[in-house]
Amino acid sequence: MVLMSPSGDIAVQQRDLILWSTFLMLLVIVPVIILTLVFAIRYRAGNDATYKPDWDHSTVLELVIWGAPLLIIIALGAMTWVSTHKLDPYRPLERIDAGRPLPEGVEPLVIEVVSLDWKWLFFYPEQGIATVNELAAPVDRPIRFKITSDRVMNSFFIPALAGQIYSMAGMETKLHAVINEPGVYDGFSANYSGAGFSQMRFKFHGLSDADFDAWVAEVKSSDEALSRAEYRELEQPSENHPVTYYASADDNLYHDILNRCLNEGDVCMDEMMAFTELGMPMCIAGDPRDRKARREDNELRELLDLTMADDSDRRSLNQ
Amino acid sequence: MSQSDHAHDAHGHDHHDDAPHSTFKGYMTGFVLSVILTAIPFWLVMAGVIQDSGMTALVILGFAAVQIVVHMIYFLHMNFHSEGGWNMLALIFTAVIVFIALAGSLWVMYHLNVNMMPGLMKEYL
Amino acid sequence: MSELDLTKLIFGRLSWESIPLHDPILIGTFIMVAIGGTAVFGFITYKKAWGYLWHEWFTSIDHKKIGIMYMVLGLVMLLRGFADAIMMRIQQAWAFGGSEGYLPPEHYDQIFTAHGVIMIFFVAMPLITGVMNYVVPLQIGARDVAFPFLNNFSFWMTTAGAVLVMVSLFIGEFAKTGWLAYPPLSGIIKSPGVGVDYYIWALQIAGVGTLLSGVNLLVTIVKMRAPGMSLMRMPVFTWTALCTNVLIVAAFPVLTAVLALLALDRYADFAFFTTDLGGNVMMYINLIWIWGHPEVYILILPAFGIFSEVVSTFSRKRLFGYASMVYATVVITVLSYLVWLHHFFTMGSGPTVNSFFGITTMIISIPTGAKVFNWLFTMYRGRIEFDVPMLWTVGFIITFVIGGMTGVLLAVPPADFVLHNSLFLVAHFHNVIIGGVLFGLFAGITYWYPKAFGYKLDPFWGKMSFWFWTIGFYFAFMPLYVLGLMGVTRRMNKFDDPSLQIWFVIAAFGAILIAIGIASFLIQLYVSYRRRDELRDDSGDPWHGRTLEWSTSSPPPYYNFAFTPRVHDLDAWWQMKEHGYQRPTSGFLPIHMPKNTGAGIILAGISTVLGFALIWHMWLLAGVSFFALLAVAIGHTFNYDRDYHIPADEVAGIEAERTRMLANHV
Amino acid sequence: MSEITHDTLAGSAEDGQRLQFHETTEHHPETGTLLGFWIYLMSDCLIFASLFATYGVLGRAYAHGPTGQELFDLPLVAMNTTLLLLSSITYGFAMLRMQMGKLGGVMVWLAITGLLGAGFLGLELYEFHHLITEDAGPGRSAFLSSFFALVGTHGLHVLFGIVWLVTLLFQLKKHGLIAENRRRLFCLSMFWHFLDVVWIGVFTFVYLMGVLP
Repeated sequence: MVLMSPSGDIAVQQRDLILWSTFLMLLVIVPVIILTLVFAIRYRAGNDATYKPDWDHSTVLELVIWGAPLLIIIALGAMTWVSTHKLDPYRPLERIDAGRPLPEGVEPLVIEVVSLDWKWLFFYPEQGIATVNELAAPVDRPIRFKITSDRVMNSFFIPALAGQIYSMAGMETKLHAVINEPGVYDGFSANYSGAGFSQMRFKFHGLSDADFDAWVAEVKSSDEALSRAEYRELEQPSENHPVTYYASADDNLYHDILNRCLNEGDVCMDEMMAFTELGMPMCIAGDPRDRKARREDNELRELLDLTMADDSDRRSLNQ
Repeated sequence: MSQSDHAHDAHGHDHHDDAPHSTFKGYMTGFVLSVILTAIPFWLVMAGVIQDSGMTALVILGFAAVQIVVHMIYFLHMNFHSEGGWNMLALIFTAVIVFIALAGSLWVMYHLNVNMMPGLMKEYL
Repeated sequence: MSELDLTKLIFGRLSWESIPLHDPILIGTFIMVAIGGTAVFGFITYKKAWGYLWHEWFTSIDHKKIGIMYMVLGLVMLLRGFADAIMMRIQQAWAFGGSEGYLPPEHYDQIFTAHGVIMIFFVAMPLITGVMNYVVPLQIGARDVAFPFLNNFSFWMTTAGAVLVMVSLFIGEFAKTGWLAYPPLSGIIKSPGVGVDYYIWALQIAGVGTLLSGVNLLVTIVKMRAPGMSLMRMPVFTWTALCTNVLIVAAFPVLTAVLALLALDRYADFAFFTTDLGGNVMMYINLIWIWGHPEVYILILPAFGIFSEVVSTFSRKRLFGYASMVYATVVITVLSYLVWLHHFFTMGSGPTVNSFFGITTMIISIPTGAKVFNWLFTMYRGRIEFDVPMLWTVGFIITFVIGGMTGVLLAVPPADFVLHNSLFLVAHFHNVIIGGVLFGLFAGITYWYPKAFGYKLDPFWGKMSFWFWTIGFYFAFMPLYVLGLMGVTRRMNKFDDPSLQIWFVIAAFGAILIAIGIASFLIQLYVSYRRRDELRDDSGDPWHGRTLEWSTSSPPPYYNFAFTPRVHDLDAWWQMKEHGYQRPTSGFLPIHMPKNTGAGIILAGISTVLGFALIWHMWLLAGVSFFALLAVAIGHTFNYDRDYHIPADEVAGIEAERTRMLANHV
Repeated sequence: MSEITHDTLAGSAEDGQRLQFHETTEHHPETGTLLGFWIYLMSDCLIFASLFATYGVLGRAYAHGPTGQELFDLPLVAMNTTLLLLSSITYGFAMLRMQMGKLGGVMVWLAITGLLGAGFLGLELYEFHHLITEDAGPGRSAFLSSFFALVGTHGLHVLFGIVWLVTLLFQLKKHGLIAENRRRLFCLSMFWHFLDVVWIGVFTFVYLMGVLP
């Protein structure tokens, strides 16, 4: 049971949390089950046990009934609050495992993840490489996943490494984790995403530093490069996609996938947001009270038309 | 609870149409108040009286809340007695659920945007 | 050209290709259904029962008959939903090591979607509504619900939704999106077919029925209680029904709204969930779970109520901690609105949001725990008769606490990160829905069956059903917990790792045991009907009940109570018996009752046509049926002649018959 | 809880004199129509809450398209608001005539209310038409989708209210101010005023706040 014997520190902590919570709850559950059976047997009609047909209230018992679960939930709630913050996938790691704090100056390995129909694309910006359906990372070095999707929502999950997180189009989720033991682990989408979903699996290799370098070198020796055109091909739905290595990837490809601006002329979402944040619509709009004046202002009109034209392109592409 | 019980028992046997009785004065009061409460926010926004838009938003939301109460009292005849208090109970319950759904959605989606939207994301460092 | 347009206008997207002639499984099913349907149809015609069915059942506004029709609908749909379950179990036990199994993804994906939708909306909901419809007016000493016509209409709208889901089996396809149809997968680009449209319209139409029946029962409980029955003297089942209907009224509109948004995106090119145009798919997930979580409590609360009635009746004892039971129910009702995000912790809303919703979820387990203890202490110092309903109750307590425990586990966000969407989750919710809702319904059916039909259910087959269900449940779902901990995700239609197979085989075996459990239940209905004279109950009170429904005859006359009861205690009927209450045998008065009407079934029928037309883009038919719907609805409001009086003589006659029966009984 | 124990004791104390366990006269339960309709309105309120929440989340997602500031015509909205407010008070007058039992007055004021409602709808349709021709239709951006959905749903409710109102006029003409018709007048009154309340939310949250920078 991989969840009970994981190989990454985050998953180990999650396992411990499951075990502790279960233990706390068993403090109530076990007595309840035992009492149910005992009462059922003892007070069955044939057995001449005490019978008090009108006894229906006891303040002490009521206190226990409400108090016992309350105490356990207080304990569990406190544990939840602390662990949710500590194991927040967005939070950079502070330790490699229970015994080893993170040494000064160790930067996490950044891996950018894109879920496609129905395969996984991984970018290694540091190494300049990209792979499909195969992931590798050096043991004991923190990994920082940045996760998005081309359209359909998936969930990025390597049970041996850490918990899952959704991949969503136009959004970027993050996951921080570290693998502590070398080995080959299963990774997959944990969120149903259509016909090819069952095959949306990949292997995650935990490698020693030397092996990882060798793996990177091997990827780099591939003939293929991930251009935008290549990505367009890759984007088409396919099942059981073979493991593919790309020696290089186009600049900003991940950024443009995330920001939905792969086509020439698309406005990237982050620019659009910045535009809104800077109050640009306000300056296009001008004072709300003189709409007419604004409409007649040719320069602004042009700007507006231009942006609209861009968007209508994108719109037709979607249909 | 016990209060509504009493009301239930009290009205248990008179079965005339216990719809609320309304008066001309009541309707007119409601109407005048709502005209005022509508006009002020429109004026505030259209004339740009308050510079800070966040402040304006708060003020007009306040006016809306007051006006909703005015409509409830004068037009919908809300009080604690109609239908044995059940009308009011239903209203309060709905208000709570509406608040949870609205505020909850905004809260959840705000955090989603802060965490994940390109351009809005705050880097966790 | 214009001819083509005309065809399109009339038939929309529908063509001969839409009939899945290529799929042997579906064709087989279709032939079976056709034979079965013809047989039933022929039988009814042969017995010349159409008129009887129409006048006595389809157009009936009697809450008891409508309740029974809801139960029939729920049980029929249970068979369909369970057939889907068996197919999934076989596929998952089979598709290993390169084998594709026997269901290709596009078929398998429809099956798990349909299974979820049917089990929740067309099995659990009708069964729950059916029991509430039957029992609540009797428990509160009323003659019918507050709006009898609306009750009939609600039932037929629910049925209309079920009909659309069944039609999707043979014409076109059903959604392949999972039971909540998350976009963008359910958007027009990824799901261009009719499947999601079937989903949307089936749920929208059934949703109207559910909502109206919620309003109806709510007003019934508030307004129509017998004199003297204050809120704190209401039977616990009525209390849970009250809270359930509050939840229905306050949750289903959100579902209606969110499905409307999805429909607008699909039909009218809106951009709610189109990322490129600023839409946000997570808003759908957020809204649908604002409905979805209360929905869980809509199902479980009445089951809690049933267990409370059963445990007190069969322990021959007052319910322990009635007040705390009521408070627990109310607290659960309110809290159920504060937990929805726990269904998508892994979206990544941040630790503060996640832990808030995690902790509110855990808090719900406090009142739930209190309820469990209350049942336990009701058994304590009781004199427990282990009739079948009580067996279900004990089975429930043990099974449900396990489900509750795994539920709290899933509410811890970091734990949820590894367990979410896994078979552990699947095992958890089946654990509470089967162990809670379904066991409750079986307890309730067995408990109130003699009230509805005048004879008890055969206990042997009841016990068979109980044991097969319970043991089958453990065999079917404990392996799924294990598989979840092995990191296996839900909704997979094939697997690579051969070491998993044994667990799926055990689960499939469990499903077969459950199938025997269902068969036993059906046999029980048949056998009991054959042995009805031996099992007959003339007293109207076969279990020595405590609440008002046991004070009438079994089955109750259509006016329920010749005289409205007056209530002085929580266990009203128990107190009446203790005081040696004598049934009045004279002085009957005419009784004011509503009239039957066919408007409900006609409106629902037109709605079905409208839904079908919208699904297939048959705009002409859609327009015509929409205006027909409007016309019939308006026409119905011109009918002012909706009630009549049962003459006192007739009441006296029926009551005299009952007096004779009671005399024979003693 | 004390209530129960108390009553049980009372019951046993009175054992000598028998408790009355049924009504001997005809028992009329209270009419639930008004409460039922109110509860239906509360559920409708939650539909609007969902749409408001959607607008709250997506209302600034312009997708590079036009914004509320550019699109919303506040004088038009003010006019619309005036029509709806006036229709509320005219409905009130109809109710007052009903209390006096004056059928003719009821029908005249109802008709005026209906006309005001139709005027409101007309203006709204004009606004929608204008927006769509300006390439600011519901498919333009999530903001506009949520705007059209919210305002459109309110408009559909008004339309439904008008259909109901016309139906009721016929029924009043046929049967006069009988109890059923009075009840229906009350229900429609609640519906109509409820729509007014929703509109307060719409003009504040959508229009007024929409033009704020």
